[in-house]
Amino acid sequence: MRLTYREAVRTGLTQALASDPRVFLMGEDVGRYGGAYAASKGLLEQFGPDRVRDTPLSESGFVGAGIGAALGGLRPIVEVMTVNFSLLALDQIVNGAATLRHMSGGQLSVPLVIRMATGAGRQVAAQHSHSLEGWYAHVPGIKVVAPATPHDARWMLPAALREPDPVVIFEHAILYPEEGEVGDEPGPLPLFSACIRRAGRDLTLIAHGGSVGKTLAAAERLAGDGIEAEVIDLRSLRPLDGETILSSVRRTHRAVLVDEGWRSGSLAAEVSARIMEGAFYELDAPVARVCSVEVPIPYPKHLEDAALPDAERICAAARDLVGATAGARR
Amino acid sequence: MRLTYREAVRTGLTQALASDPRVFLMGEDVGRYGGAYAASKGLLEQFGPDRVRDTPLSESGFVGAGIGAALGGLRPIVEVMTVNFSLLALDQIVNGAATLRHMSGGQLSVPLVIRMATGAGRQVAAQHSHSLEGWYAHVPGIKVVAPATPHDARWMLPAALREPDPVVIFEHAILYPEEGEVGDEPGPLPLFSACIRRAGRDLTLIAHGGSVGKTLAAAERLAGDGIEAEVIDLRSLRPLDGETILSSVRRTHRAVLVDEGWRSGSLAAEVSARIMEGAFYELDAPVARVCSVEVPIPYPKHLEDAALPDAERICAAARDLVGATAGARR
Amino acid sequence: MVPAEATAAAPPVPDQATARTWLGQMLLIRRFEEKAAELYSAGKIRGFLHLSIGEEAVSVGAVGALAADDNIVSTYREHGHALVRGLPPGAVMAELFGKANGSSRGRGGSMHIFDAGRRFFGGNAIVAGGLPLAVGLALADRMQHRPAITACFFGDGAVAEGEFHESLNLAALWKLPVLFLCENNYYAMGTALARHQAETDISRKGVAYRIASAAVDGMDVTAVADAVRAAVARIRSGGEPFLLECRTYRFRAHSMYDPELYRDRAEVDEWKRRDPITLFTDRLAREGVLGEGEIEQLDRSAHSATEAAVAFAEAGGWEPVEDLAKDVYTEAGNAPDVP
Amino acid sequence: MVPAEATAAAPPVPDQATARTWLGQMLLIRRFEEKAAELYSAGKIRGFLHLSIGEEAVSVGAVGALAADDNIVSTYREHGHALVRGLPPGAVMAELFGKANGSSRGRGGSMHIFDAGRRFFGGNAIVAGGLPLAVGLALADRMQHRPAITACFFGDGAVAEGEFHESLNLAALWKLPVLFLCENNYYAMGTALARHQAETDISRKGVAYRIASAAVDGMDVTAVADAVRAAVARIRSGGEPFLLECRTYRFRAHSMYDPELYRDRAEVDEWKRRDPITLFTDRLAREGVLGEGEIEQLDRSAHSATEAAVAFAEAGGWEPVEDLAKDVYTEAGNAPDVP
Ligand SMILES: Cc1ncc(C[n+]2csc(CCOP(=O)(O)OP(=O)(O)O)c2C)c(N)n1
Ligand SMILES: Cc1ncc(C[n+]2csc(CCOP(=O)(O)OP(=O)(O)O)c2C)c(N)n1
Ligand SMILES: [Mg+2]
Ligand SMILES: [Mg+2]
Repeated sequence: MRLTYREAVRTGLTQALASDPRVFLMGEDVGRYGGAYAASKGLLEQFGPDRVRDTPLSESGFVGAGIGAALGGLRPIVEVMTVNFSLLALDQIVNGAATLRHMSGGQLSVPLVIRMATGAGRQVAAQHSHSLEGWYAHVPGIKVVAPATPHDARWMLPAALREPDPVVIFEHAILYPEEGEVGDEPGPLPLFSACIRRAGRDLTLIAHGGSVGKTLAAAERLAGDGIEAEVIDLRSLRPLDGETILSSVRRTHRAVLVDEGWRSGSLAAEVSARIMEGAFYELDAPVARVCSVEVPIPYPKHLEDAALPDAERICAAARDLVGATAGARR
Repeated sequence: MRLTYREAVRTGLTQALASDPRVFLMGEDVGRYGGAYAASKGLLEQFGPDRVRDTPLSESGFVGAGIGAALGGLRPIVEVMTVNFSLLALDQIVNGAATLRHMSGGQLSVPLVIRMATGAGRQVAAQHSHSLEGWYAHVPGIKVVAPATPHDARWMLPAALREPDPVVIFEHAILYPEEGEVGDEPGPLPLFSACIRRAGRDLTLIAHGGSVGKTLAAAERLAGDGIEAEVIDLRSLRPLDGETILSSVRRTHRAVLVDEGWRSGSLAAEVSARIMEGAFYELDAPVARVCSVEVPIPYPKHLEDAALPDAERICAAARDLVGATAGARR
Repeated sequence: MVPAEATAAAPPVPDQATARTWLGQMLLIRRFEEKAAELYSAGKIRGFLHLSIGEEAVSVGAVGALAADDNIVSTYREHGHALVRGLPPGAVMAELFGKANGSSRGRGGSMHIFDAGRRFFGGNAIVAGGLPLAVGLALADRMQHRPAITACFFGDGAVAEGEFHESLNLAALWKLPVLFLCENNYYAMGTALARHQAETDISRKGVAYRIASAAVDGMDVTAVADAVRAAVARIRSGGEPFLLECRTYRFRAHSMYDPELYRDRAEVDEWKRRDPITLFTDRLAREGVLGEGEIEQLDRSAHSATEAAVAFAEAGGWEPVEDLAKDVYTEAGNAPDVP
Repeated sequence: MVPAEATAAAPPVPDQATARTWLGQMLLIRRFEEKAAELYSAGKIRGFLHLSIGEEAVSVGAVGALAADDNIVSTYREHGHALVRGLPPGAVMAELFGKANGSSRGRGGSMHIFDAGRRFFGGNAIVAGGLPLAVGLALADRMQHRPAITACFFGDGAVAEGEFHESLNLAALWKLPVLFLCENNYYAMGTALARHQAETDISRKGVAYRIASAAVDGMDVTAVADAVRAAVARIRSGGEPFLLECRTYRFRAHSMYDPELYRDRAEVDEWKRRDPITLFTDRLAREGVLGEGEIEQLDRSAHSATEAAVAFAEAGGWEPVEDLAKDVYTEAGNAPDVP
């Protein structure tokens, strides 16, 4: 079935609400407004205001309430409208959701799903364009996934709801209108694994979420030059699927990491360090990163475009790598 | 002059308040209580309650007020008692302090200094033991430093106050009672540069803040085994002093990074990625990381110790690296 | 929710000069924003665009009652505040276009209009994010013995955020000259006041901080001007903050994409009968302050100022891509002077 | 700041059995914590240790008035709450030691006492961090049609945090059965109430959320018990939250390192004259409810329960280092059952 990413999220939400009475959705404007990205449109009418619960603008309050509701036996899906506003809820997530199990000696679990839109690319300027998935991926006690396709947007949610621990789902805002094939079944891929979206032998491109599309586009272009790039979609940011990453790099001997986060301290830095640690002796060239320029994301299109990774910068990095080291296997 | 780190911070604060009427200190319990770590003891009596201002427990509110006061022409030093509570103020820092200059087209500057204690090692458990310097170091628009010695604790503050932009100073809580030599002058080292605390030729150990002491201790032990480690104290976490890091690694060909942050997504990951990018061809072995185990930091000493980097783990990583690759220059 | 009743008898109609200023400003905001909406559809303006159409009396009444040295802290719905503050319409429109001749060199867009010289401290896209800044600006004035006050605008939705609570407590505790000015338009995006506030009378919330407060009919520019003038006088003399709730209504969508599923057409129409511009022109005409011709003339001026603003924006260039990373940090020698 | 006046006539003295329970519990907390302080000096307990000595009447009066199914959300100053809730003193003391037989297997220490079975949801070291959790727990009860209420303890200092504001609004807006129970001991660490709150009457803050509220003499266990019983009955019948301020005083340091520069010895002494244990024993003796011998016997029991707790803690082993990373995530098959 072909669905937009938005419809896929909605389908996932609908099925989750329909199949488990413990599940409910809450967040700013998820109900009457239909969701800031229209992902929950129609759900209020279908499931009522208790289970599709509009909240006041109180990010710390309602995320914490989600934690409490999970402790109380429910399976909350808390929507934080965007990652930008999640900064206001970080204390509850980092000091609460992530610590409660360990700190209570294993007595409590927090089966909470937090969804939020992330990323730039829509000219909404510095305060609305963050990509902070890497921060969340730093925190033990939570798990983090980033569906890059409608299929994953549909099926990662029920899988996350089956987890006994907090799972954060990042939906890149540019993806909502994108269309793709959505299977009737989740398929064989576990929730916390990466996948190869395109096979290739010359180098490995690694991306997640909103960057996967650009990266695949770059791979197509590179193919035109005779460079066959493998493209990995990380899917899970915590835990990272080191196995899939390392075995690809061991085959291709080169990697370019694509990440919309600011370069310094990006998730890509972690992936680079993992490759350093796990495949150093297999590398023909240093792992390269294509990240966002380290500026508050500006409003005008030409400046925003210049700040974000794009297919051209990815291709350039890939060509540099392959060109500089063609046949350089040591 | 020999001072404890605590006294050095206090000396810096005293001199700053005495020499510039625009400077004031605010935060929870900085006044009557004397500072949670006694770093500001006596300042209220000396400078009065306007300039040594106790705040309510309102981290977002008073950090934001610090930004506003900086816009209004003052030079606030805002103390957030610990990095753990700074999660409540992150929105103001990331969306406010860090963006205002760029987003206003260069009209505004935010000459604000934020100090906070960081780190674990005092058995204060999961919610009070974070090391999130790496997060702050990710954010363009702010600068981040971490004094590791009383001298730096004394002199980084006035240098930070001279900056026209927000500077975050991380003081590792275990350092306050540590004694060291404090010069009468700041010395030649610029605020945003790393420094070599111990010269060595066999490998480079890189640390910051509370980890520098352990790392130097490890270097002494290694010297006993005939391994001469160079020890770099990063001092500045944003910007990172890539020059000092890379030139050392180019000489020693091996590096171990020590970082009290959780391993995945640590600041050490960024340093590893920088070495990958800047010194790959000079490396004899993969850069190794000694970070905190990825758990909420537990209360009991034996578990906390097991979770944090220590000299033994640093030595083990160093020996692995040197042993595995002795004379391996390619 | 139904239109706010005037909470007191409407104040006397202003003199002719003032009437002209107020009406001219309200018309400028209206025409400017109508044009912006058009230009959004034409793709000249992108991202988020929040119009204050319907709420003009608040911008005009409030900003007009401030002194030039007073600070303003605003929200993403700030075109009206900026225009009344005296930012050139061209610079504001150019900012909406993202042009280098915009008030923030185009970097901020509609949500981030700044003018340091006019003490207009933004434009903030984080709901309630400006309140702590306002506290700090007022603290700086207080500590430097300046007589200025700080006016801080925010919506009803912002009242639910922790920053509202922390900021009001700080300002009251430290006796800071802040005017907390709530533009209650009865909705936070699609969430009606009664669905986000347990106590819907926002002005009552001052009690929790011993902050004096009032509510005013935000559709009546004379009432707003009066209330703000009184509040400002009180703040200046007593040195303590004040909470003023202006009850108003947004006639347009929250932003540009908004199917408005959350409110009835009838409710909007009801409020439109209290359109602040119509209310004021009717009264001016009725009480003979301004004639129909003069009113039409003011409207023509608003239109032509808007056209000129558009022309200015169109003529502007783009910030060079090479300057992308400029002003992330302050370049040496470019630090702001001590005020 | 001077000792709180009883806000109403003291309630009648309880029957003998209740008197014995209350006094026994207050004495247990007192002796337990005195011992903990000693053990801290001896190095058996480390990190932060916050004592509630002086505030026992609140723990006993409040927790005693709850049903077993009611949830409790507490703070880092929670030994009293935990003991009255029925956690075995040994498990609590072992937790303070960091031993594997502690209530959180020693992982949390003094600030993180949990007991899922007794619906004791911690122990939170983030000031005001527990309030949103309490809202969620109450929401879960409400949505699952359970009659339980959630009692949420917090200090006067927590009132300044945004989380206080957001949580009270949410609970009131959604009509959730939460008892917000402020232990106002007049200081947030070293910051006196009047230096952190513009409105020092915390019970008045309910107005901002239409939450009914009251203040009670927190040194009088009968008054606390009465007030909490009334509040709980009201919450259970009306289904809406309640804010209860208990005015009390901390006799000891904030934590273990605290030179107490911020208050006078005389003020502390003044409050100690209203020691909740003395007040209650005097009254019981005066009104002939318990004889001196019985009171002494209760104190001996408290001492011996404390000694037994210490012995239990001493006998406990350490969590193996290999288990460091256990329970960061829930092991498969170890997920909690749906309640
Ligand atoms: C902290 C935060 N949360 C959520 C949003 C998304 N958002 C933007 S405007 C808005 C509604 C705000 O309502 P109100 O304060 O009443 O202002 P109005 O738009 O009505 O002028 C929301 C939810 C945001 N920008 N910031
Ligand atoms: C968010 C946060 N900020 C600061 C602290 C440090 N701190 C711990 S207790 C405390 C005082 C809290 O006072 P109050 O709420 O009155 O509780 P009390 O200690 O008096 O019982 C402070 C500032 C903290 N733990 N959490
Ligand atoms: Mg509104
Ligand atoms: Mg207190």
